[in-house]
Amino acid sequence: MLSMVVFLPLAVAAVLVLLPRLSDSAVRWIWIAACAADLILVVVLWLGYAPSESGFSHEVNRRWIPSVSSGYHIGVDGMSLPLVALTSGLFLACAIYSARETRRVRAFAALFLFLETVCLGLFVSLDLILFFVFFDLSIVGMYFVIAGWGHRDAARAALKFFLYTFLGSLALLLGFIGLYLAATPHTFDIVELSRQNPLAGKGLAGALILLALGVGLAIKTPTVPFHTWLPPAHTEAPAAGSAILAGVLLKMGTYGFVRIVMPTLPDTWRRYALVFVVVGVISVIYGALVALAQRDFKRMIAYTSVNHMGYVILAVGAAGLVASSAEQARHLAITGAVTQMVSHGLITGALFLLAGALYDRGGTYEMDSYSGLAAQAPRFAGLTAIAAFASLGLPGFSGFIAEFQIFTGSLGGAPVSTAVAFLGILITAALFLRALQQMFLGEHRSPNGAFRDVTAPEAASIVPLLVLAVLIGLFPRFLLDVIEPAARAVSAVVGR
Amino acid sequence: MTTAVFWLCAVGSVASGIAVFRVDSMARATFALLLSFLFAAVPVLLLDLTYLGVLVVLMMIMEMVVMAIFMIMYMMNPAGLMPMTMVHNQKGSLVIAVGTFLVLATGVLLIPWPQQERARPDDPTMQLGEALMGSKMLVMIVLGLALFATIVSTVVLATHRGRYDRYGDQLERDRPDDPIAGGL
Amino acid sequence: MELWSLVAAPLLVGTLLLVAGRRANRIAPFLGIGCGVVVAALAVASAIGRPSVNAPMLTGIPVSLAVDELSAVMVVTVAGVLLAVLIYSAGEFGADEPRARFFGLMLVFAGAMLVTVTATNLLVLLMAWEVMGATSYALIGFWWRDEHRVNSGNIAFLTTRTADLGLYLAAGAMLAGGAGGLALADLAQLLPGWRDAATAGIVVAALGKSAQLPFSFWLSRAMDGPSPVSALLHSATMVAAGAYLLLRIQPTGWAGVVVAWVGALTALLLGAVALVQRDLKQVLAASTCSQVGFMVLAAGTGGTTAGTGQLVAHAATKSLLFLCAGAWLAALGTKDLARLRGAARGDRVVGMSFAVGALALAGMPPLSIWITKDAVLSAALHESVPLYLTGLAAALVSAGYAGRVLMLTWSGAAPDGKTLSWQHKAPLPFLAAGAALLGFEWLSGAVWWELVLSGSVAVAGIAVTTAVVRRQDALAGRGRVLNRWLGLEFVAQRWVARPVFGLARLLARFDDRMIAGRVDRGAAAAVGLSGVLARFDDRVVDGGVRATAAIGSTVARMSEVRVEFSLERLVRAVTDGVRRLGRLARRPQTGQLHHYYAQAVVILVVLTALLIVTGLR
Amino acid sequence: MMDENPLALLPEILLIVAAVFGLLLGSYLPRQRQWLVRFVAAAACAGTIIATVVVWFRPDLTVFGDSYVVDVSTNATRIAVAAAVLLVLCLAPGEVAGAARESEWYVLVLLAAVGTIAMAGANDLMLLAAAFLLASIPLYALAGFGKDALGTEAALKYYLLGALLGVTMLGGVTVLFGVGGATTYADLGEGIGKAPGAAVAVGVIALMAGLLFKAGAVPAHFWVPDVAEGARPVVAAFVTTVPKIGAVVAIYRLVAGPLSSGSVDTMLLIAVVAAVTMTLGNLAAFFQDNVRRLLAYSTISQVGYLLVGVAAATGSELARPSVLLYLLGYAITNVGAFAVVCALPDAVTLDDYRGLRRGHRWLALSLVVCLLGLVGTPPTVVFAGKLTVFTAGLDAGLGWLVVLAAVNTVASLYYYLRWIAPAMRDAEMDGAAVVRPRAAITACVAAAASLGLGLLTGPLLALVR
Amino acid sequence: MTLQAFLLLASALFSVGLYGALSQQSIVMIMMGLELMVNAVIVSAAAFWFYTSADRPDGQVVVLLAITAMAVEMAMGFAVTTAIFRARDVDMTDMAADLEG
Repeated sequence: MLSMVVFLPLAVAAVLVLLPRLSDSAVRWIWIAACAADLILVVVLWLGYAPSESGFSHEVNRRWIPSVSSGYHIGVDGMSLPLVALTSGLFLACAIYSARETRRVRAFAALFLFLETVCLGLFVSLDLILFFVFFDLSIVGMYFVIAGWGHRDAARAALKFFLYTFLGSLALLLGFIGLYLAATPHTFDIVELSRQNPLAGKGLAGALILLALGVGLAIKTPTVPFHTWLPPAHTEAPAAGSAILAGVLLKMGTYGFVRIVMPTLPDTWRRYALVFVVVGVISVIYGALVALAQRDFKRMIAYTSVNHMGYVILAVGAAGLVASSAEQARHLAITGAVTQMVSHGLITGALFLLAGALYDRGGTYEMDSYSGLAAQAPRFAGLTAIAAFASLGLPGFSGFIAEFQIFTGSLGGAPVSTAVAFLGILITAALFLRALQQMFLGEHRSPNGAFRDVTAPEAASIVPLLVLAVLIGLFPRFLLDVIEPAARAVSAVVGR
Repeated sequence: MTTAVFWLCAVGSVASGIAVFRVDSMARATFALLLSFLFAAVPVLLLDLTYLGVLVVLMMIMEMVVMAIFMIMYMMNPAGLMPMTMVHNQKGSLVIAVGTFLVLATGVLLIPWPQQERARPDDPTMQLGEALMGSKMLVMIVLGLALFATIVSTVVLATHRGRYDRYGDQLERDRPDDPIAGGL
Repeated sequence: MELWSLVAAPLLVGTLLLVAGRRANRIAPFLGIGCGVVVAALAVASAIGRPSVNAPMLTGIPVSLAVDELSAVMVVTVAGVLLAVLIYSAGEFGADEPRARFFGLMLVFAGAMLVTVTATNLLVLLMAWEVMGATSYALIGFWWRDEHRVNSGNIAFLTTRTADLGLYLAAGAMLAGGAGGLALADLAQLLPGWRDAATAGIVVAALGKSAQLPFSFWLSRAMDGPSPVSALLHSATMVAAGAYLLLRIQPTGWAGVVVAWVGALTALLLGAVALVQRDLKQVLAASTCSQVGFMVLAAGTGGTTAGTGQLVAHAATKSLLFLCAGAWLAALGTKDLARLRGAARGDRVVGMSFAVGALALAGMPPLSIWITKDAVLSAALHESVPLYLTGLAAALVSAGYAGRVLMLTWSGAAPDGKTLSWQHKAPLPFLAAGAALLGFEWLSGAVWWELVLSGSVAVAGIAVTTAVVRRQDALAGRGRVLNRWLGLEFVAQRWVARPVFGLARLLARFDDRMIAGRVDRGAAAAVGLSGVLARFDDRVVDGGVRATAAIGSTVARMSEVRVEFSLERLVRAVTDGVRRLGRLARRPQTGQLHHYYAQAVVILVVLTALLIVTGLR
Repeated sequence: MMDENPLALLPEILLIVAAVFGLLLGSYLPRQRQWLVRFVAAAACAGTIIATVVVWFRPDLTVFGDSYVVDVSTNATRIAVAAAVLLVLCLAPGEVAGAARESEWYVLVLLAAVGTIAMAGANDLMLLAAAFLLASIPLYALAGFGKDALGTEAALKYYLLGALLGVTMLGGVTVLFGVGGATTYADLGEGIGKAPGAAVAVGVIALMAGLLFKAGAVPAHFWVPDVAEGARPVVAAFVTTVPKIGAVVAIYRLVAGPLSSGSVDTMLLIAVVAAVTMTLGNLAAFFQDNVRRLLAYSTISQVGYLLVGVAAATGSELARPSVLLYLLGYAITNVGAFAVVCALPDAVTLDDYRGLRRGHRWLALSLVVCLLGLVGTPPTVVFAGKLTVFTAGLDAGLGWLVVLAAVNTVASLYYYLRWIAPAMRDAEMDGAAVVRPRAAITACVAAAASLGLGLLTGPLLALVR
Repeated sequence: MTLQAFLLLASALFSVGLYGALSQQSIVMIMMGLELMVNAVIVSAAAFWFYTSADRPDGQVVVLLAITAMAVEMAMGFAVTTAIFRARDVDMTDMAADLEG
């Protein structure tokens, strides 16, 4: 079942590539249908979610490379299931949104379906090698998306993206190998590794492995100072690519922290948690400040991603400061971190799609080129405003649920850092208000004269994302009920 | 006596070896080389390796003759006698060569070489023959193959007219069609 | 159930109206007023029934709402004022205006306020609190084509959100301090250090929301919204929320002292500000700060009942006054006091209502604020005499500005203007009645001499100012500092802007050395921009916020330019290095065989040496 | 003394017989029907694979007086070489069909293959040296097969470098024999243990000179780019792939066997060579515009990674399986990349590949798969190889080397992407009009095999364990 | 006569040969240098056999191997020289340097 969820898009992608004659519209419909089918499967999966004693549901464990104890081990738990759902949802949204894509539709669709498989596969992997395989393939897939369908400077940006993140992935690989060698018997199995806790008491080795994993994941996340690939990649990528990049791919980094680093290196994590707290806070403040200075709408959103991912790092770091934080606080922090991943995926995904719509009409992301768009495109303005407010953490949207948990859970462990991080939501508020004011309010002005309001496909792709964000913001239980047991498990491992 | 012979031949061998690169024509160089080999074969003979020593001598004579012919036939320097200096990077080469020699000589003199006197076979040639037919047979087989490969390779590289040039693409001619009789 | 409906009804209907947008313009007033009526009914029902509800939300932190004594008063007040304002608004906006948006926002705003006053834990409180802030932004910037109004909304939102950070801090501190459910009632039981942090956070948030010193200036800008918005914002909601929260948590110890003094000083100083404003709405805004100051004073001195009374009385009074001001604005097209001379003589309903409101505001016996304010002062006297005297002085000033507007609006001939619709006027008498009568509930337990004293102070204040302004409005524009809302710009410039300018210049110098060319010019431009901002914008009332924003973006630009650049430079240096190495790596491949030979042999010799050396070791 | 079962060498014998028979057959075939020889050669390769698979699980044995070992390494080499040769034979027609010496071309390929396998299986220094000759000499002829200016120059350089280093290797054999008292590895190991270190060091270096020449590693890598550019592409594919397999296995056998007991630090030697090789290869590839030179440098860097696994020979149990897996993956993927080059004979520079995707979708896809495979992107088999090699390296305590290898891998991405990016660009392809279909199919097959074997990593690793 | 003496001779021959291989331009002259180096191998192998392991045939086989290798290499050398001479009329390595970088 789970394998089907993961590989259905790939199968469809193969069909798309192999079928010789398909009109563009047929390709689009097949694409949307495949994504929808996958989403339905995920929903069924969610409804049937019943974690076994190991904490995982739909677990599959096949031998793959037994010589190095690596297997096709997949399963979902409370941490991966929401991300799986987010992934399939966001990909469906992108499929719908891309109905207007006219350049090489077939390849575009196949690439996105391939990426979907890769992303889903990563989130369900319970084996380091499997994780790495998907991690790397995601980079490859995204490279082609940016290079093939990006804006003017796309080739450079794509190259930068690839080199940076590939470097990160190799650091990750080294860390994985270190974990493998530390375990007795050697294994790449995440569940087994977290059971063994192989590096307990091995100070330097643990620190080195943590360094490798930390750098690898931090580049992907990205945190300051490894974030420099992000703005060009986002600026040059096509809208759907940006949405996936920010919405799903960035989560791979943070997900790696909660799925791999914390359970397998609890002692080391505790010892160096403060480092992550500080990095998180710096990312929060730095990302927000730099975003504030942007004049380019898409770049601005890209930098807010740095800010938002900073919260996640802050939370997981603070959860490691076990001595000074209560059990409940740790739960909250980790739950908040996972919630933030989902929330950021939805909201930033929507924002990037909106940015795409903006570019589509005005041909530029420069905010100064627009003014008073609310007059001509009230729905577009309304959607952007909702997304912006959701992104700045207004209660009633998912971002608040996530950030509140993060702040509340982290303050006990890292009071000063968390208090500094509060400033992040203030700066974010300022920058979004400024952006809204610049582009939508005041006298009307836009580069190409008339400014069309949102089209049906755009609305169909963006609105559901925001609706979900509101749903989570108001009735988070359906999500938190899934996340919390898993967060508790991680918290228990880190706290032991 | 043997010591004297050895040192004489050794010095002669090295000297004529050096001469190879000092004389000013290829033909002379060839003969200097031959001389060096002949000198070097004597010490081998001194080591009871009659068969191999003779083999070296015979091989070298053949080879040098071939080389001389080769040069005279193919090279721009028909007689192989015209003065010539065709060297490059002489200083560097000299440094490297001298350096190598110093390293090797130091090693030769300083290293405590294993000096176990083992029982010498009565007939070294017999020993060699048995080895070739026994434990080292595979070496010889592979060497044989290498020779086979050499034949094929040299033919491929050196001849510019193959069977299809001589007998036609379908090998239909009874007699080869050669510009010069003999197939070259 | 009624509690759920109470908070859900305005939120749902409001959201519905917002989503529907233009299509709902026609039915919006009916839906809005209908909803207002339902809410009022439910509010009364809840006030009587005192329900409490619970639903799970986060780990160990539920959504819990309850109506207790304090909340009961609040919900009824909020519902009442909301209804009045909604009825008034029906007259204010024509069918061609975005009424759906207006009514939707108003309902959502009121719903958030209702949640705020019924919340029993910090999570719910914070959610509602922030939603209130955001909707206030949308309401203040309602006429979004005007950049100035949007700016005002921004400032209001950002200022209050800055203060809101205190609530985030409080939430974290409560959790860390042992109150897992974040229940407000548990505040006192926290571990000592965390208790102080949580209290401090809540106090800051409350002071920000209720526009106390030093956050007062946002309220001035909030006057850019439509009049009904001001009426709602400045009476029973928003600013009242801060006071309510302080009354709810009853700060003690150092917090009590701080809160009490902030309240008293705000009451006094912002009263003085109100005294010299030229604009009616600005007078009312400053007076709001001042009056809320009394509530805060009450909260700081343990006078919860008194503070509540003041809140309710002020809510009725101030909504009435704003609606009157709005009515005049609609009728006469101005809110400038100089041009409003005699306005009260025009439409008698409005004029009389305004007079009642102004007198109540002045603390004129036997009107409501006379009684409630006296209760507050009495509580202050329990704490300390200086506090009491400060409060008394503030009361005198209140009487002064109220007398001034009263005198100005009633003297002179009535100007000509449009006639007002019945919706404009309908709520006014009811509110006037409330302003006059609501105080008696709090009469019991008052000390007679205090009542007499404050009553005479009010009379004296009115008498003095009416005398001063009868002929000519001598107070208008007096005192640069007061006129500019206490010259907060000076404070901002001295303590915020100037140090950061130093930092900016430092960074700029640093940049000069680090970066050349284009980036340099960019940095210089940024510095220049901040300079311009500092010189001119800081003069205006919201200088502090503007300067902070400018500094923020300057610092942001700097940090981006510098750090991004140096990171980029690092990366570029690495690439350049690799590039050079790449060229170098091809150098050995000369094509000359003897070079290959020599290199191979040399490397082999080196390797031999390496092996021998490592072997010897 | 001959207690041997010649059938143990059946795979090699098949190739030899095919070579001899092919030469004879070729002499009687019309020019256009020489494909029969190719068929014979292919059949021999297939036979070799089958004969190897059949005996795979037989216990290790040594033949001809301990001079040759048939174990997992040898068997894996047989299969990798035979598979690579098969792929090369598929590529060949476009280049050599109808040539006057077509039959001889196949014969030489087969002989070189035998030599390569013999190097891998050699358990005796002399056999190693003899196999070196057998593996080298046909390649000189192949390099100069076209007899054009560049081809003969390539052959000349290849030959002269090979001759010098071959002689050096002979010197090394002699020195090691002198201090070790024997040439079979087993006896040599004993002798070396007591021998003076400096002499062993000289001998080892001299011996390694020849082996590194075959592997194309620093300091004997100079021939690789020149031959890859000068020779025909199909020859380049062969010489940059097949000999390396035998050389790396031979080095591994030496390092893990006799040299491990000596007083010299061979692990360090190999590690240093690996580090320099991969770095130099990558750096030099950075700004290559000629695709063949670029691939040549890439093969140099690949040898560097392979040597990481070899360096771990004594430190990790995973070393041998990892090296063998990597070799197999490398062979297939590298031939695949060259196959793309062969398929587009007119495309010489990176720029000529601009817009390849539009005209030749599958070829472009194969190119991407093969190049990313060479980077070590999952799920190709080279990824599995790299992963296990890195693991072995870390396990053996060569952390610095593994980190360097990882950094190098990232750097290598740059030049592979320099090739991929124009190929995937949406432009009209003007560089190369001619496409050789058979080579294109071979490229696709190799790419598919690279992916497929990647998924079969588990069973493969279990087999070579 | 000792082993050292023979090895010294071999070293000298090897170095001379190396010098030749490095310094000569003409392909044939380089080959001569290589032959001198092989010569050194022959001498040293014979000496090693005689002085250290005369009871085993390995040394002799090494000598034989060296002789064969020399022959094979020389044959190839001539072939390659012929080929390049035909193709571009050069017999010097310096003139064959088109492949570089």
